[in-house]
Amino acid sequence: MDLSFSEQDEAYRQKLRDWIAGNKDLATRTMKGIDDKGDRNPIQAMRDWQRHLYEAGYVGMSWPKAYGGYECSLTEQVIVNEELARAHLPPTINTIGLTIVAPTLIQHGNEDQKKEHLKRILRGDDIWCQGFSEPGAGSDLASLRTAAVVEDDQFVVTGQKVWTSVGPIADRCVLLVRTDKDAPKREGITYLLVDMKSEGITVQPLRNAGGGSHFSEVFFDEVKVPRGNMVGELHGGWAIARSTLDNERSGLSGVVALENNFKKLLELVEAGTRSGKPALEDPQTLNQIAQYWIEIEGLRYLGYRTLSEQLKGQKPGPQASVGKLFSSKLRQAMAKSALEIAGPYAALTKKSPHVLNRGRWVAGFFDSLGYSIGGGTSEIMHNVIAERVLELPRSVED
Amino acid sequence: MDLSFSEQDEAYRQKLRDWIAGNKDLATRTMKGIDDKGDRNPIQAMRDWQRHLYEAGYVGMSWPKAYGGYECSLTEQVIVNEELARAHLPPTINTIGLTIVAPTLIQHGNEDQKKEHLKRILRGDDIWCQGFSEPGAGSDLASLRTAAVVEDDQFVVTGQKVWTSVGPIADRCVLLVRTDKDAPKREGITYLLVDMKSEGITVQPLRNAGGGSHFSEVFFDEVKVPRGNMVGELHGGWAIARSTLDNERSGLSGVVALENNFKKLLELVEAGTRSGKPALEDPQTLNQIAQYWIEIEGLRYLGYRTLSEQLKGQKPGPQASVGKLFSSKLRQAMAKSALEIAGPYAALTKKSPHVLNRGRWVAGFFDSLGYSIGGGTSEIMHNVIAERVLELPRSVED
Amino acid sequence: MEFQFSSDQLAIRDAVAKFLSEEWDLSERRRALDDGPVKVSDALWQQVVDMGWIGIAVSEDKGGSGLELLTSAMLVEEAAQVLFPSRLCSALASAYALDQCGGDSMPKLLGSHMTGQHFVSLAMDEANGDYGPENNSTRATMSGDEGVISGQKILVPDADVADHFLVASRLGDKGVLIKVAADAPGLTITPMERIDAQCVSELELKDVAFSTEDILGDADEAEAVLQRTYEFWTTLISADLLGVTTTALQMTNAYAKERHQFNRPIGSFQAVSHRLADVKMDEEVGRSLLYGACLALQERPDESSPQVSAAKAWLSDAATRATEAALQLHGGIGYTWELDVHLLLRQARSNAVYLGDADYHRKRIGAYLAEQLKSSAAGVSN
Amino acid sequence: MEFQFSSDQLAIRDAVAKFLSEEWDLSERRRALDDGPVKVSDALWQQVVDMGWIGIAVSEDKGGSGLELLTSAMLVEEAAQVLFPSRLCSALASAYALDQCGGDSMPKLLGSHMTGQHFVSLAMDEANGDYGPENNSTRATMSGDEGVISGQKILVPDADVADHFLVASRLGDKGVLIKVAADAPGLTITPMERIDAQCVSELELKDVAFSTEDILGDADEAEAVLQRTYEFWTTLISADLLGVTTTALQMTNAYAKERHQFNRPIGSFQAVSHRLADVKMDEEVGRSLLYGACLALQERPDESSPQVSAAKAWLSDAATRATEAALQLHGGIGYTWELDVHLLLRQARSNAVYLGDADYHRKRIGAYLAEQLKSSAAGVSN
Repeated sequence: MDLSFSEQDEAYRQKLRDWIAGNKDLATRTMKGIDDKGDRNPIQAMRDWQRHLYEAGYVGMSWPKAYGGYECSLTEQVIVNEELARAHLPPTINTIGLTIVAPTLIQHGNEDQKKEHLKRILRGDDIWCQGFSEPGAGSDLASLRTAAVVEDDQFVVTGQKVWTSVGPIADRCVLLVRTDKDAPKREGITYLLVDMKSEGITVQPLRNAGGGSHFSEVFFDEVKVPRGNMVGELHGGWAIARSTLDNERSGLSGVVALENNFKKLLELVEAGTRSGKPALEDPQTLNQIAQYWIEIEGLRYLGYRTLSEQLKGQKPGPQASVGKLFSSKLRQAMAKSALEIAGPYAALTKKSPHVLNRGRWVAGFFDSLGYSIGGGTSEIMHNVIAERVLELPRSVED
Repeated sequence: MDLSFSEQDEAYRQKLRDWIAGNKDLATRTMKGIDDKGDRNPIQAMRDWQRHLYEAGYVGMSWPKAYGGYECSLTEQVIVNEELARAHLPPTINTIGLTIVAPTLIQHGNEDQKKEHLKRILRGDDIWCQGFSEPGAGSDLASLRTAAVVEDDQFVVTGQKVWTSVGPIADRCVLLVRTDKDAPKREGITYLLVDMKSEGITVQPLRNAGGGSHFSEVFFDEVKVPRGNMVGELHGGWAIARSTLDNERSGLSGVVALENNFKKLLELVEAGTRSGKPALEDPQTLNQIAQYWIEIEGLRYLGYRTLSEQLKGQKPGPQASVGKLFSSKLRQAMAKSALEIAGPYAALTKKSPHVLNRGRWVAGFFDSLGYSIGGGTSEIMHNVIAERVLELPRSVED
Repeated sequence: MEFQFSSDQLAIRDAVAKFLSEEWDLSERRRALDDGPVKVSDALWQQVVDMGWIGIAVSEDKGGSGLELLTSAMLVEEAAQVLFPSRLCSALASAYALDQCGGDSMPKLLGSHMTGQHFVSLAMDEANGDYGPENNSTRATMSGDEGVISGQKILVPDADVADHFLVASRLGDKGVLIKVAADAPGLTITPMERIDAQCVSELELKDVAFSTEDILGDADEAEAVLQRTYEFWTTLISADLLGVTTTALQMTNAYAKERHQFNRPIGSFQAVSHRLADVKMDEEVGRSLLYGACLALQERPDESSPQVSAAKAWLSDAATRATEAALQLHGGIGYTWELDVHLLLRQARSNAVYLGDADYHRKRIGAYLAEQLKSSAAGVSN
Repeated sequence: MEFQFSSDQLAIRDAVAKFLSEEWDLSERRRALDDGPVKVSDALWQQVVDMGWIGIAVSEDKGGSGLELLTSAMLVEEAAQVLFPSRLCSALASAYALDQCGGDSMPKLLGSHMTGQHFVSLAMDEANGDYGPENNSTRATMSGDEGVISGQKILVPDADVADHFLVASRLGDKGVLIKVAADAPGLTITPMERIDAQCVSELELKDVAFSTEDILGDADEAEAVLQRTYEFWTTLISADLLGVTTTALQMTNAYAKERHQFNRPIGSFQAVSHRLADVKMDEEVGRSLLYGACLALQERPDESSPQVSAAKAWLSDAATRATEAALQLHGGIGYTWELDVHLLLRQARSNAVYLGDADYHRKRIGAYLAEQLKSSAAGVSN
């Protein structure tokens, strides 16, 4: 057993750290929304940031060189994930393009589609959004009803999608549509690539429970999509979408995020009081904090185990749902503890002059509640573990 | 709102207390297993005890006078339940006869059956056991397979029952048998009264996880039961059994038992240590103890609410399952806390010279685990609350 | 024996529910999250006053209806079910405090508070890292019949409409409530924004003057008046938490019957139905504890702390669980701004840490149990 | 990077599993509950010894196999899956302790311990109301090269076969392990009956004599030897808890597929399947933490406490939850004597409070985190 990195890997890490150190100003400028031209244009600034990261070799690391990737080792990818998360750098804006669209195109797209889109995804030239969920089709995704009629050499799409991140700024969209109403629900779905500038598309921001608008609703009114934008076969979209849903990551970068969260919580404990005494002297608080530390350690080592398997060439299985389920629970518990420690100040908004840490904890609490819903509810994750890991009979029939 | 008892009720309570005080010797003798004749015969001693209680007016309180009951008010019944539980008197041995068989006969029996059995149940002359559960029919009770064939004027019963309390000492048994294999499962069940001395009955003690043998298995091999021992109609037994399952009590005597348990736990806390300090100074322990106190208070007031409704003539509904589910959880939590406070001694058997309180806590722990299984598992209780209180659609189809 | 609502109470409850459903729109709370604290319009408040709600527990000789305290809790629970603002709670709590005072000025103030001419609010919570009046650090000092108060109070409700505050302060070795005018020199009021959009403020008191007659209760009663008022107000907050719990359960239960996924109503999945059954259990136990607290307050107000704390601790947890379950079981739609679930959650979380969180109230019970043990009392309760 | 079993380790694991399934019948444990502590027969123990299990982690120059500590944990986990007695744990732990000693006599004792001629056990837990060697109150005093130990140890394993005990004692301001012969004058051994029928005893030491060379480790190493041995033994107990968790999950999972109620396998009800999913999560996290503890022990034994405590705290809770879920989900049949579920539960509960319960180990981590904060270390871990 060995968690150490090779000398070569450590050298790679050092090079990356040097790059990060050398680009602090760029990162700061990006976070202020200043783009390469020096204009205040937050979206463009984020596109520029992704392009710089890509050009430095830190985006598309696992992709084939033929499509602009770097074919790096898995260890190098882990190093990059860890270091970027630790350094609190701006994220890549085109997350959906990078983690959902590109792997799908690499696996299922035709040569034209790969050539047209992959490089642009890497460089942040096109920002992608995802049109899967619908108001009536949440956990039961396959019951979606947005319909596409085939007319000559194009699809005509009408319907509504919801929970679409980056909707208002997206250039393109991966869309699931129903092309055969009479087939069993999984056999009448087609996977399309849609230009968001097409006529008939309306994007409406969707406010969430915390008051933010990270998501949007997207309405399609007889939107025309060329037949060449279909991925895979007609009516064959479900299996393609499913393969992307399975495309889970080792989760180690998620652990770094939790660790950063935990550090903030520790600072709160250090400064806070319980029962009129320093919270750090309260056995109950310490017990709880220790439990979170344990759970983050557990997730980290779980990540290492998954990574070890991947290094041996095994595909990460549905075990990844264990990490998803566990970390959303942990995230919620930590957010709640923070509010408890904040005491009577716990219930203030970020607009209040008295709020702690500029509302980070309240915002974090509302965010944490979304983690057990988005990307598969905790109930669905339980089903996945039960059915696909434990191989229990299905509790949900279609 | 008023929890006080009327003067008349308080006088009744005083009379009862006087009776208890005047019968301390009798209670002690009973607990030592000495019967009325002065012989050591624990079973007979318990029968005698029940008869004395009955003759004093404290058994069969709600029953019609025509069948030997006293037709007392509900408040008087509550007073008796509370006082008997507080005084740690021996229980009535014929619990199943009193709480399951008699209410069934009063509601569904014919006049002959009532005359033959009710008075004997009250006096403890006949001890009854219950033959409902089977190895293959636990939560799904209606799938039972013990079969009875009708031959002339009798049933011939063959099959096996399990989880039968007081099996080895019972005189009679209420038995559910399948009389029609082809009917839907709830429509082919018949309710019989069986003499346990009948030929073909074998009773085998069943050891539980804690090592005790409170239960037994009962085997029926072509046991002949006269047709006159059928309650209600042929194939009509399920509804009869179901009505008894619903016959829940207000649960206030259960609260007294939990309170007694809690007092013992407090004594343990008073004597115990956590982290090398008196457990009473450990905030975590106090927090937990406070929570149990809260929950017992909650159950007690819940009991008062149910009682108030009953006093107004409303039937206690499936809400009683709330009490069952809640108290089994509480019982388990308290047993676990006791073990935690017992620290390294927590894992010793009652045979060990070092065990705390003569093994009460370990035994209590194993007992507590049975509470969420026996009399309807907690899973079934959740179903009952969901389906019958919240009126949600059924999760279990037959 | 009667441990439930009387038929009179049920009639009041139905009337209250009907009135609120007609006159109050809970989506007002959503708007207030953007546009500042939620308010009851003057006209609506006058209706509330005219119906006699504020004096419902005030003794009859002081112009109230003299109904038992359970009725007040029932009122608050109904109001919370539709997220009517907390102003009702503070109005009832300050009426309760004033009702315990003799003399001339307090009954007079109570009278005008009940008719809506004045509004009296209360200031108890502090930012000193602990809860409860016994831990207050606001200090009053006196010389002769005159004195000054200094300190800081937080989460003081309804400063937008209050012309007086009853301020919990230490005076010598006692805790007391002292009446302070909203425009008193030395008093600074700063709004705080609570996540449920209720109007709460910080009061900064710098040598704010008062005289003997501003202290609620006679010398030998003043500490009890503070403590009882704290217990009563806390119980009303518990009632508020119960109301929120009830609505969360009802909303989610209805949704679970109606929403279909995988060709079945989601309420037929045990992951949903069993969690709702747990919420139902939480609610039933919470309701029972609330009635217990009301009864204790009614019958032995100075020994009611354990029952009051039991209700507050349980309902703080229960309302949090119920509203989180509501959000989770509604799935994506429950996480939207437009659905009312987050409004319930915001109120539950705000009140869960108001006037003592669950841990504080369990600590009070723990201290009570330890005390019981020390005095080697045989009985745990009763 | 490799954070899982190597192919060599997998081969060992399979061989161990095969051997145990052929040679050990876990229902022996049920019999022992009635007839006294469970024993490994001399013949079977000799086989275990002959396969080299005891020296698996002992350095090669002392006659062991020198395999990494994870291998020992793997061995214990496999043994626990079939409820093989704890004797394997104590044998491995005392071998680990002896392996760290130079000189002449300890390596010699280690040699005969590894070949089965002698059996060395360990005595750590005490009845003083707290856990951990730092809280031990057994005292050793010396004058010159000779000394005496007095104190009381509880839950000492395998006194039926041990001819020596390594006794954790305070010597001056240090904690040390001191070797004591089972027949030493002043030592009284009383059996204790544990609910899982394992052989444990109380040791009463009254001025039991020892000399310098009975102390494990040189003067500057002795305290570290005690602490490391405690960490290692604790980790083995964690491995035992993991094995029990795994078996409980496997048994219940199999039953949930096979048992039908309401015309469906019970595993298709979410009340069953989601609880099993939680147990699976518990197990996966526990396994990860155990590997982390092994790695920490291997690479930095004197700084391994946080990782060791993380595994023990988590697995104490996880094994309890897993075995209770097993009992509940098996329903009535799970509550019978004849089913193995209660045997697993008994072992889980026994080991959950052995060498520190979950709260004690979280307390250690809490102290570590507070220390980290004090030394204003920027990094939380790594």
